[in-house]
Amino acid sequence: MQSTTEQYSFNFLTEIPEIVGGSSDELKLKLGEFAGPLDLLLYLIKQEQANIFDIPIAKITNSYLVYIRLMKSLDIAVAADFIVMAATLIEIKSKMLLPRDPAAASDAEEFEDPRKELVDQLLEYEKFKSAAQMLYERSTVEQAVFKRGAIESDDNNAEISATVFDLLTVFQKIVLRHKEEVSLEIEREEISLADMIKALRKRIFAELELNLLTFFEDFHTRRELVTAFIAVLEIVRTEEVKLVQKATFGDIFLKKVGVGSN
Amino acid sequence: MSEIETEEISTEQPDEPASEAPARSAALVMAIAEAIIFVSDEPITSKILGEIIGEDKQTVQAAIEELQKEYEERSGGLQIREIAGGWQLATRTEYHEEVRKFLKTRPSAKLSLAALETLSVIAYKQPVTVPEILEIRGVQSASAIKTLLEKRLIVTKGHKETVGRPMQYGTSKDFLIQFGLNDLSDLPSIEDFEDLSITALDQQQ
Amino acid sequence: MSEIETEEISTEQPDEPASEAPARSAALVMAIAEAIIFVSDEPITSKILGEIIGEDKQTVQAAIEELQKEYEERSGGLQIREIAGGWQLATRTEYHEEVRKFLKTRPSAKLSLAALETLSVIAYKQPVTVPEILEIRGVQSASAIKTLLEKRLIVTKGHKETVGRPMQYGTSKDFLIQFGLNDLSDLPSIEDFEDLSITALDQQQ
Repeated sequence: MQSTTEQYSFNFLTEIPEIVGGSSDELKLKLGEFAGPLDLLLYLIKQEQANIFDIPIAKITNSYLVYIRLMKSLDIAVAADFIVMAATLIEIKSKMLLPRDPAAASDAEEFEDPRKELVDQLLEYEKFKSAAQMLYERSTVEQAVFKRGAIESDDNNAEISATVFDLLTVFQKIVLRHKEEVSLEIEREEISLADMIKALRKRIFAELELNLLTFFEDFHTRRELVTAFIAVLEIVRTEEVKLVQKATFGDIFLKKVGVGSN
Repeated sequence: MSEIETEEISTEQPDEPASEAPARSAALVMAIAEAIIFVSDEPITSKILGEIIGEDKQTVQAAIEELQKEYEERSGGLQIREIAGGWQLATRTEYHEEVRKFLKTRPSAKLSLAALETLSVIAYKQPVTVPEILEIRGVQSASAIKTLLEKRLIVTKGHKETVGRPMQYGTSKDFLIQFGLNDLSDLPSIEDFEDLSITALDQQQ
Repeated sequence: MSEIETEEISTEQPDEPASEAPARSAALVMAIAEAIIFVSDEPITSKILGEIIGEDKQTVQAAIEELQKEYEERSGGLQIREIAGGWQLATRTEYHEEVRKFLKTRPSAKLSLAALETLSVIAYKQPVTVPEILEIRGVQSASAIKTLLEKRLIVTKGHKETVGRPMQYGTSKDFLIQFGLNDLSDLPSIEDFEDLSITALDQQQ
């Protein structure tokens, strides 16, 4: 399910991400909420105080991977999009390590910085991130403004305004409700006692020994369980089947009489 | 209500300010009281206001009386009334005609849940008959259908050629306008929201 | 906005009765407008107010701007705001603490960063499809979109006529209301953020 994608952030919504530079060269990452791989990348670039137009790709890739590993070690589902970005970074890094083809290098047109596409994407994303910040501030101000309480004259409640999304949602609920009703009807004409006994007998004869618990597990409704229970009593009473308990408080088995009885 | 004289206290230092708050100016108490009276669903007493604002009842009482006077003097569209032992902001009776006129013309796009359900069935299953709607919703929809017809969200679409020739219904042009649709193919399908995880849809209640 | 002077009319006869009344005094128009804005559940436009009051839109617009100024000057607990293309009476932000204390509400749940980002892409790029949002954000936005739909901040805007006919999304009227915008042009342009982000990055050098 794709909706898991953004759940990586749920544990630390309030935390501000931070890389703590320890005494060793090992980077320590303090987890915070990142809205996506671009967000994380932008953050790492700022941490490195790097120029966005000249990203030290090897270093940034390493930090990025450290972060992802950390997320994994903390059992946070790392979203596919984060992993895709890791692959992209590694690809760019390897491209940059390749010695430039001297023939192509002379032709300036030919050479394109492998980082360019990523930089463009980052710059575009950065704008919307700032816009999101602006929206956040606006909503904070708006939350300080209140409208009047309900007044007697208007017959409010009971009425809701609707969008197309509501229309579909409501329709789906009706369909679900409808399905539930149908399946309930089916359950009502559920297995009869005679059929239950038949089924039980078949299983005992096939398996020779049947754990009662396993047998009962197949039934979910109260009604089915009652029928199953009566079937067990009935089969023990009328057939060559007995109830066996191998240990005190142990599981109870249904056994065909005369087969490996102890 | 105002047996207690409060002038002395109000002008000076409202020295024993209830809880943690220090002395507030009378104007500030008036403003806060006004804001709270405004948002309250019911008439609100000076006592409760005092507790919220952190001033004693008398200070608040005096402030609201001052506020009430102010509303009287500016003679705008509103008034502060003392009702059922509490204070309330209300329109002035002089303008009841216009207010009533407005309340009648309010947007017609608001629908009850029953009407919305019925509308959704009609939108997605049209043309559809009353018995068919009953079968899907499991509830009689007669009054909802009447409402929808009145609001011109649905129209009749001729009789169905089966036993009893029941009337069929479908959505109208107004429906498209109200819901911002170009045509019926614009209606979202379940697939459109599949990415958004359908299971979540019925969780939301 | 207030090119139209209304003072001349005001001093004359407020005697003329309501209904199809001709020239009303500006004060009367202000009072009626105030009463109706107060009872309205949603921001109400000058146009609708004009229809109810029986005055042209400009007269009403001028009256409300005057009213708004009056509210500013008395600096009480309330304000008149222009929101989502209409007028609304609301508390002043200064008193949010006391109002909140009274209503016993906490600041309502803030949107997640992911939802805010998605909303900003939708606000600036509307109508926009899920794949287009993915391209900008670099991350799937399904659950954010679902949240935004549920909170009625966004609405569907029909299918895009490309391969797969993906659903398009745009912001709603509720979006304007919740973010205190009069209309979409109130949003700062996205290019403004461009300069901002680049300089911010450069400064770090």
